[in-house]
Amino acid sequence: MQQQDTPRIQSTPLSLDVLLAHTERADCGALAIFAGTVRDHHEGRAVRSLTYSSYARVAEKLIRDIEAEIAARFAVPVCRAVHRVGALGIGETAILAIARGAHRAETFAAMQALVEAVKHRVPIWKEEFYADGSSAFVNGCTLVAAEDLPPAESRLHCTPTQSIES
Amino acid sequence: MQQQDTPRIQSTPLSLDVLLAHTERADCGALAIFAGTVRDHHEGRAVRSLTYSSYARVAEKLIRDIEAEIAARFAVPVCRAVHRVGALGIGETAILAIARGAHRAETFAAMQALVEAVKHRVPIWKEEFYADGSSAFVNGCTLVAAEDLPPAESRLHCTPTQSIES
Amino acid sequence: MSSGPSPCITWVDERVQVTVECCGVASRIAGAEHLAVVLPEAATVLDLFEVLAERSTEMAELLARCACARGDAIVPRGTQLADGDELALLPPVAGG
Amino acid sequence: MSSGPSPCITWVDERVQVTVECCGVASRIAGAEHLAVVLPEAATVLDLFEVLAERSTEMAELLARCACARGDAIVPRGTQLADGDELALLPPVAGG
Repeated sequence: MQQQDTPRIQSTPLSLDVLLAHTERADCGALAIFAGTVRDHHEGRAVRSLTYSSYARVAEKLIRDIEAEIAARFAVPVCRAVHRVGALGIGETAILAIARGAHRAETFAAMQALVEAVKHRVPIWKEEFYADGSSAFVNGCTLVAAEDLPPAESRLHCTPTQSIES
Repeated sequence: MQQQDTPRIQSTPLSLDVLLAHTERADCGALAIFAGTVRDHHEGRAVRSLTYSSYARVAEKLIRDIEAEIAARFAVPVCRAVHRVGALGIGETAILAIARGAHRAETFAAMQALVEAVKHRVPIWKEEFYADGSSAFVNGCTLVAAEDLPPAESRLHCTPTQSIES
Repeated sequence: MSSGPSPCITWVDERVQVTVECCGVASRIAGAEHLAVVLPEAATVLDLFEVLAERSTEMAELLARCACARGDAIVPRGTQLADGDELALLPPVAGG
Repeated sequence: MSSGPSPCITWVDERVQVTVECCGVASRIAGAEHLAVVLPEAATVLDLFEVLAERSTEMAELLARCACARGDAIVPRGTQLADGDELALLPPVAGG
């Protein structure tokens, strides 16, 4: 079955079955999957729901670029990530990432690299809504090009534990 | 939902959906999955099908022991592996392994350790059937206790590339 | 595009007009999801950011960590802007 | 349990009788899925393996890499066997 090119940013619930069906390969003995789901707590606070938003024009292109880059780096035929946007309840899936390869070592490595890259390099934002009625955007990784960052900072200098209350 | 204790060795097709439903956790933001599927080639030979067999009395207990050991080592609430036995066609799933944890780093690590342990330490055997009509048991890792092995060998001395023609 | 002044529009009496989509927390801090900004000819992303930074100290602090997108690409601070550019302010990301 | 001699049974005129399930390639090399073996009193897994190794050179070579299970556990070579033990020969594994 041919791989199908489907949106990487999706406002409807993510389906692992659909993702698997769209990426079937008889030559791949290993399939690694990551699903990031909405937790009921973050930094010790009770979370009721999340809202994800993205800048889809960049995100759709960047996810495809990242998939191609990682597929080439790890020599795996299939790398695919899809991210949900909109309001999500506890337990709903925010991100699905899969890799299919001939063997498991490179397939694990590709899947992990894919998840890290999508989390750190793609314009997607998360606003958490807490049990006490407040909400906050979770602060993360800057997308500012290295050349434009102050010397002390770097792209990898993420602060996912810090929230901007709004 | 409570985790359900289901067989780890199964002669019917493995269902990821069932495995996920049996292990749901609201406190886990990360889910890592590995599926090992039957490839259409091995060591350059065209593979038509596989037959897996196990010594279920030991395998059922060992997989549970391994799950508990890895869940404790990586501090993840859920580790679960299930292995198919019987005749499998190309593309069918031979093994499913999942880990659920609060965060992705330990969840990836637990899932990988689980797959390695099930492949290396559980009495399961694979006979490959080739396009030319021949078949072979794939040679793998000895389960002989370290104290009983000749000094030159070790448990980790696996030779998955070597087949015993039969 | 808006046809007259509004709280979302910063008027600078020059030639390049761009629209800026404020993503994530930037929309809260800017107080708007879209801004239209008119800049001097040959203005760069950096010039745009300096204009936007005047909105508030919070905005200035956020801009230091914001990337700027044009079309489907992230562009460096030195990029020269063209009339009609559709830009986006991309604050630090937290997917997954 | 079998009631008389057969090609699958090695008779040793002593007191401990065990059954051995031959797993994976071991069933092909042994030529049977189940063996009944009678061993001297106080015989160990190693004693059992020495008896089984007499079946063929191939069997002897395989046994060097086989573990022995009793019930739901893998037991070391020095383990003393009891009458009625249900054992299994576990050749090198290749799951997944």
